[in-house]
Amino acid sequence: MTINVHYFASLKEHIGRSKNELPYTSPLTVREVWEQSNPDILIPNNVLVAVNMDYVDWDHLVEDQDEVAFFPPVTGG
Amino acid sequence: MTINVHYFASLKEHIGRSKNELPYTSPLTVREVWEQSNPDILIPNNVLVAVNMDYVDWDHLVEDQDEVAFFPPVTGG
Amino acid sequence: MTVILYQQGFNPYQILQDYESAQLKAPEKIGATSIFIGTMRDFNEGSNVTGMTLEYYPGMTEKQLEKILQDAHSRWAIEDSLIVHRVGDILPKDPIVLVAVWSSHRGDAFDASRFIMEALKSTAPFWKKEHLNSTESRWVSHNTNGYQLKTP
Amino acid sequence: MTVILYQQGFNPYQILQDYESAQLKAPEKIGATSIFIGTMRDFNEGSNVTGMTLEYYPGMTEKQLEKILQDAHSRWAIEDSLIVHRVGDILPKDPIVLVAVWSSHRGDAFDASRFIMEALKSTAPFWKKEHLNSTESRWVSHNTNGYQLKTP
Repeated sequence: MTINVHYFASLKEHIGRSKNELPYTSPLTVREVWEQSNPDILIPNNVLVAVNMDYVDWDHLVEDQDEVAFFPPVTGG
Repeated sequence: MTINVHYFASLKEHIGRSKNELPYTSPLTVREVWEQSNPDILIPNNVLVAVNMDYVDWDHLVEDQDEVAFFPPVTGG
Repeated sequence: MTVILYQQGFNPYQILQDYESAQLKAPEKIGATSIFIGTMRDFNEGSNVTGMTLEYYPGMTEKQLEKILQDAHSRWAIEDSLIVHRVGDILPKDPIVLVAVWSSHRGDAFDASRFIMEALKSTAPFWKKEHLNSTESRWVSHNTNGYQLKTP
Repeated sequence: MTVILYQQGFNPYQILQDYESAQLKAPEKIGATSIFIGTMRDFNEGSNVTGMTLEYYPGMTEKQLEKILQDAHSRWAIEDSLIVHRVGDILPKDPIVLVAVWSSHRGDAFDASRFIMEALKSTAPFWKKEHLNSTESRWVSHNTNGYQLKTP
């Protein structure tokens, strides 16, 4: 099973890439998606997370083919 | 000395005229301006009063050539 | 700070566009514009309304509207403001009032535009007479308070 | 209920005029229109800003904006609503966001338009990168709360 992970804005620059795929076998929370995608980078303060384009908590469980996105506080408008 | 008195909207229709002049000799409040201009008509509820185009209280004293206006609650916008 | 009374119909969007390009102060400082447009509905208090006549007090109406804008400028950090109000005979869907406030930050623009509308509704000398059909008409007795509605 | 993202500059007044004549539901029921326009200033937090790039999350941005409008329609008695937002490269004085709400009564229009702006500012996935000169730029770190300002 595979998760598609996206990063935006300053977080994308911090991480050094805009996306990655994450293969997995056992149930994963979005926190674990971050930790396995970025083993050497602590989650910065205030980072937001969405699954399939809806906001979720950090203990939300992902499913096969989910699109997970991490991004900094939004600054539109 | 003379006061110019104006009436607007429903109050103008109730009084039956849009204005009158009021000659006077001793100091007058705007309440007395109404009473002397309309001796047979009680002041309807909620009537507002302005002197020289600024809102005043009913015991405001008028001066020679003042423009006094009586009108119902405003309904613009 | 500008007050305009119109005897004929006006297009609020054309007025805003013209005002911004010709008269607006410090456009590069403007981060927020809050606009309110009041238009005539074809119903009020349960009746169909076919038209309306807006009476005003020439001189005092302008004076009170200018005072309202001065008051708003003294209370909030706003760059410019505009009130346009229709007088005379009005038909359903016609714009009646346009209020616009320009500021650096949105809180000031939102607060000031709403303050201006509420002050206008409660103190500017205008009186609406609604025409219900060809023979019947009635004076609107009072304005309601626009803050007395559910909020989040 | 309409959401539009623009890659190029837009004229908010032209959009409003076109929307009202072509798409607005029940214009004869509309008594109140509350509009907010956010434009780019040439300064922010003490620095001159020469331009800005607005990043967004294609798909999620539209989805969140539509949710905000649905939420506003469920909370207030409003007839129609519109969000227009710019993305990509922006210059000072360019419009960034347009929010419009149409309703019968002004309290609903004022409350809903402000709610939509605050929800957009806090939940819609947009990120501003400010360009300070030809070589230097910085991400805007967070939006402030538009309700936290002096009120009358």
